[in-house]
Amino acid sequence: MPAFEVLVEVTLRPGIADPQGATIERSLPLLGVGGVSGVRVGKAIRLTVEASDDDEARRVVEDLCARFLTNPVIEDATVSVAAASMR
Amino acid sequence: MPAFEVLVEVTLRPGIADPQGATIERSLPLLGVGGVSGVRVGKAIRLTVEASDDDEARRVVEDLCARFLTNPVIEDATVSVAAASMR
Amino acid sequence: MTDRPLARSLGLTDDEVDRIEAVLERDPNHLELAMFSVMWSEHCSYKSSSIHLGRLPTEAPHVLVGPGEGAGIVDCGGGVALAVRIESHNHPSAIEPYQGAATGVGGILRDIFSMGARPIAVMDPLRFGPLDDPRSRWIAEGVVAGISGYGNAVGVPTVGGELQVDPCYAGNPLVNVLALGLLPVERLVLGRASGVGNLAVLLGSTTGRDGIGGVSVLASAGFSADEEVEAAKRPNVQVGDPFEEKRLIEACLELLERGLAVGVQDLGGAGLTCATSETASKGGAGMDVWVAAVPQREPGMLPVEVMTSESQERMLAIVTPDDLAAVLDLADRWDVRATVVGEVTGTGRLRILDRQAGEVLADVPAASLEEDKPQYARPRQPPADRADRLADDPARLPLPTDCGPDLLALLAHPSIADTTWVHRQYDSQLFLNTVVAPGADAAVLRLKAPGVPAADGSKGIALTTDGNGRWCSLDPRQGTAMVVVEAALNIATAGARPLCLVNNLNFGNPEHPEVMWQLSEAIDGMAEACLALDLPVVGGNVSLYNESQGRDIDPTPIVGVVGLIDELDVPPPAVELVEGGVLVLLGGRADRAASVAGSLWADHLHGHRSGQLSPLDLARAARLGRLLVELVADGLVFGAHDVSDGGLGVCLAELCIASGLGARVIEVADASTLFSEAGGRVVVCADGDGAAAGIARRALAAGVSHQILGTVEGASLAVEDLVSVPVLELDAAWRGALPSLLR
Amino acid sequence: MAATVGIVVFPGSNCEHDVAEAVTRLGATARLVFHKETSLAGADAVVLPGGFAHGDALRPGAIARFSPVMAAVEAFAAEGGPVVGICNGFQVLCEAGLLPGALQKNRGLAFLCQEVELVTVSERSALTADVPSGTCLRVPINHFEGCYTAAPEVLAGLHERDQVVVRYADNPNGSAGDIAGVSNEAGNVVGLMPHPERASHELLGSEDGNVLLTALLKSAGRPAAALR
Ligand SMILES: Nc1ncnc2c1ncn2[C@@H]1O[C@H](COP(=O)(O)OP(=O)(O)O)[C@@H](O)[C@H]1O
Ligand SMILES: [Mg+2]
Repeated sequence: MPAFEVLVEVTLRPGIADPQGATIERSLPLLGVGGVSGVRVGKAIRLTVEASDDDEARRVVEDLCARFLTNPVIEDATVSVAAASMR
Repeated sequence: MPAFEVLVEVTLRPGIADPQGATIERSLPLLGVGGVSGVRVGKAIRLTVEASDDDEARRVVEDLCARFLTNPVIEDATVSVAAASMR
Repeated sequence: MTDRPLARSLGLTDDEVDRIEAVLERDPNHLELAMFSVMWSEHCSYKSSSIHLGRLPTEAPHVLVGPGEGAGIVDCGGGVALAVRIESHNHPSAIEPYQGAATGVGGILRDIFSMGARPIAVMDPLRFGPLDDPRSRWIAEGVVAGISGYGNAVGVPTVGGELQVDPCYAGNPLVNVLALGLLPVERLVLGRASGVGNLAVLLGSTTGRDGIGGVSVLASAGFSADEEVEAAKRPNVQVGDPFEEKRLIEACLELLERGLAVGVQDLGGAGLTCATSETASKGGAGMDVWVAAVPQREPGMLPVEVMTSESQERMLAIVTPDDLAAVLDLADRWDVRATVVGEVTGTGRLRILDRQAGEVLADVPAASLEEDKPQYARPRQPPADRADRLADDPARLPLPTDCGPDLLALLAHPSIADTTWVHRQYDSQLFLNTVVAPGADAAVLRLKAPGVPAADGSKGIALTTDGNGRWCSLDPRQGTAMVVVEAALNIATAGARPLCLVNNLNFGNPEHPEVMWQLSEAIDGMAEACLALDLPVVGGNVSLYNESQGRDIDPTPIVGVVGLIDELDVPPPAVELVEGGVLVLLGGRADRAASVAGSLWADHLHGHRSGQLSPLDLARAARLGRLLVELVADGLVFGAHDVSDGGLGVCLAELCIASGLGARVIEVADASTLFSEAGGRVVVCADGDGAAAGIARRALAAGVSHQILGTVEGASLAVEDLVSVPVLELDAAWRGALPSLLR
Repeated sequence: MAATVGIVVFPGSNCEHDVAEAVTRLGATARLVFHKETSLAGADAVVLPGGFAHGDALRPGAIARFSPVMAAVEAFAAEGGPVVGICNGFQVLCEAGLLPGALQKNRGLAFLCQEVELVTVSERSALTADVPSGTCLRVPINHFEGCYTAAPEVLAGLHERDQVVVRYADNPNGSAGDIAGVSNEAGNVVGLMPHPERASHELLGSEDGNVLLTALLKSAGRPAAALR
């Protein structure tokens, strides 16, 4: 079965406060950095999925996101199937 | 000045243990999920950068990564400049 | 015409809308309706419970501030006072366990430091569904992580709590948090706005759309089976920021220390609406609030959203114009945002304006939100099956001849098992005060805090929380009294005299007459016990609508008791045995048969939850409490543990496990007596026969029944004719349970 | 003359009062130094205390290292002054490059507050000067991110140059080589995850931390050469 590299980006849902992102943003002047705003911190989860095709790989991971990797009450997940490689 | 949406993916360097990824991977069988391996957990940091063009936006963020967004002892970063929007 | 469908969607009943119209002498607009809906929510108004709460005893010479303010305050002597409060965050924790619990910690700390007290301790009584269910496990892990994540980072040690597991909490966990702080008596401030022309300064976080209407939608209604109804509540999730709160603590304490604020009030449930109306009405003043001045996290927020948002980590300070510059400076030093958002007026009205001198968006009598709130004498009625349940005595249950397996099963029950998995995730040591850490009957702290001049270096405090839904479901009145007795005896074993009690009344849907009956009974039981034990009630919280899919939780009043130790020169007795020790049971005898009604043994091993609780003698419990304090002060007690969940059997096993020593016990009447949870009993360990006889004589003189149980010896717990199990086996069952369930 | 210990207070630090209490009890003078200050104003030794500087946003220590006070700390360290980072302070010193390595999440992925047994390794660091190596001390840990990590060649160098200061008798968090604390090459800058100040009074269950704090006070004001 082919294996797919998948990237899941877990972000806080719009409207949910992101204190970590806000703290990082507030600290930038300390580093002498200007012109940067809207800092939001999420998770980047990479995994390898065995599946017959992209679509199946995506389905498996989206299901995993909904059941386990995120709490849909506050988080969204974006799944990108990055590449396929034969095993 | 145009503003660029930038995504920084911070990953643990190869060879650095990733207990979070390992924990997720270990729980998958309990969830009845098979065929998933190589789970690695990193950070996805999104920010908006004002810059004259893509290249400058990328330079600003790469500099920020080297000085601040990653700890080079254990982490690497990949920068993608996602989109530009006029302010 | 008032928009009634809108009012209903905000959680207001038609009668309540009539009432608002009468107060305003006109129809309320949308913003006004929303303000009333949050202030008159069950969570903020106590509309179902307040007529009953008045029966609790609240006075004592050392009580400086009783119920009704942010926190209760009692005098510890030497110019030091203690602030204490308990709160629940049950509903938010069911939806997002980590953030629900985290914001629960944050919220209660603000109650403490708004009164000028430095928070020095947190405790977290928790109730979950069975941990072999993945959802309950997810909730439990998330809640503990949230308390750890917030409490540790905000820099307040979590020094104890409880973990109890029962199926009735599966859909509706209980996450209560108690916080305690210290202050110099002269710094005591109350949340009041006075002085026309004084400014309302909002400190801390920006205001976002998070938690809008949280008190009315989330905390004042149960969980329904309807997915869509539940989904609609989700945007209410708030995210805690302990770093913001830490800076707020430092900034507010400095503000009060330097006398730069007339009053300080936290923004909790009902957000700005509650903080502004309460400060204004308590100060006998009015207030103008300028919506546009409020720093907003998101563009396009409506005034109604700004006024009812429950964004975390915000405080309101009332400041004279002369002090404003100093206040802004101080806030800047701590990187705390500070913004003038309104001013105190002499009108007695709370007016919401779009900006200073702008359009008036709402105009209500400030006191009306609080004083005109509805009070319900809701119908009360004992459950229909009450008589049957009382009559169904567990005496008919088969008693084991070898109690070893049952004892091991109880030790592995999550309500009894070792909680190290929980509390080692908590910083329990900060401030170098923690003399007895989580794991004992009560936490013991040195009485000192940064910025609070030590009254007397050797004073200490003991604190504990207790609750028992199983007892209270059989008999809410006596069950609650037993809970108060247990808490009082827990602090007495640490040698502490009772100072005060706070309580959190976690009950089901008050629109069910059975629930109102439980609540009313529980309050009476608490009142009786508090009177007998000299415990003034200085604060509390009522959490109703703890139900899921139409099923109410067991009535679960949780109490926190604080006691004072006059001289804390050596650590007080631990849950421990000493070599050559002799065990004495105080407060009862084990050679006479006792009932297992309401016990964990009957419930867990036989699914039996009926019968009549063993009688409780409050006067004797009070005598026992006083006796224990004397025995500890005289250095006669080398180990102590109260008899609670799992009865004498579990009590003895826990003493053996903690010290790695065995015990030989004689004359326990039967298996029922071994597992009976009859209240008001403590096992102490004396360091020899003579000392034990001395304790027995003092007990006799004090009118406390007692029995010398046996001696510390061997490597097993051996109870004549009933149990013989190696301590190592007891240890493995007790220590292994939670780590095998939780991650 | 009693040594003056400068204790750096970042926003989010929370152990500063505890360190002050512990060193005061040992006869030193404690002075809190706010992160916005640019001078250490006469401190003989510097402690970066535990806590959550800047909320540990991004990574523990990542923001704190840019605080104005850190230039003064670096200069003080460069002159050989004793600098000790405890817990979060250790993380700050690693982020600032004053100490090698990094601190990752505990292997068990849980916060750990518990007493551990430490064994001293070096006898020449600012925190263990004249403490016989192999001394066992009971001291609490209190952290989520205390798993010491460094490249293999860095670890080898630490052992070679006597930069391992204390190790765990029973590794609680997965740290490489059981390392609980390290120093720079000169030995004057030390970081450790355990909290010596929490083991400074008999009522707290252990006084073993005083062994380390006493060594620090002795190192205060000593020329750096004495540490070699
Ligand atoms: N959620 C918790 N947080 C912190 N400590 C806890 C928690 N649950 C239990 N503990 C600690 O574990 C010990 C035993 O708890 P528990 O069995 O409820 O005690 P008891 O029944 O004697 O009051 C207590 O010291 C308590 O503080
Ligand atoms: Mg107890």
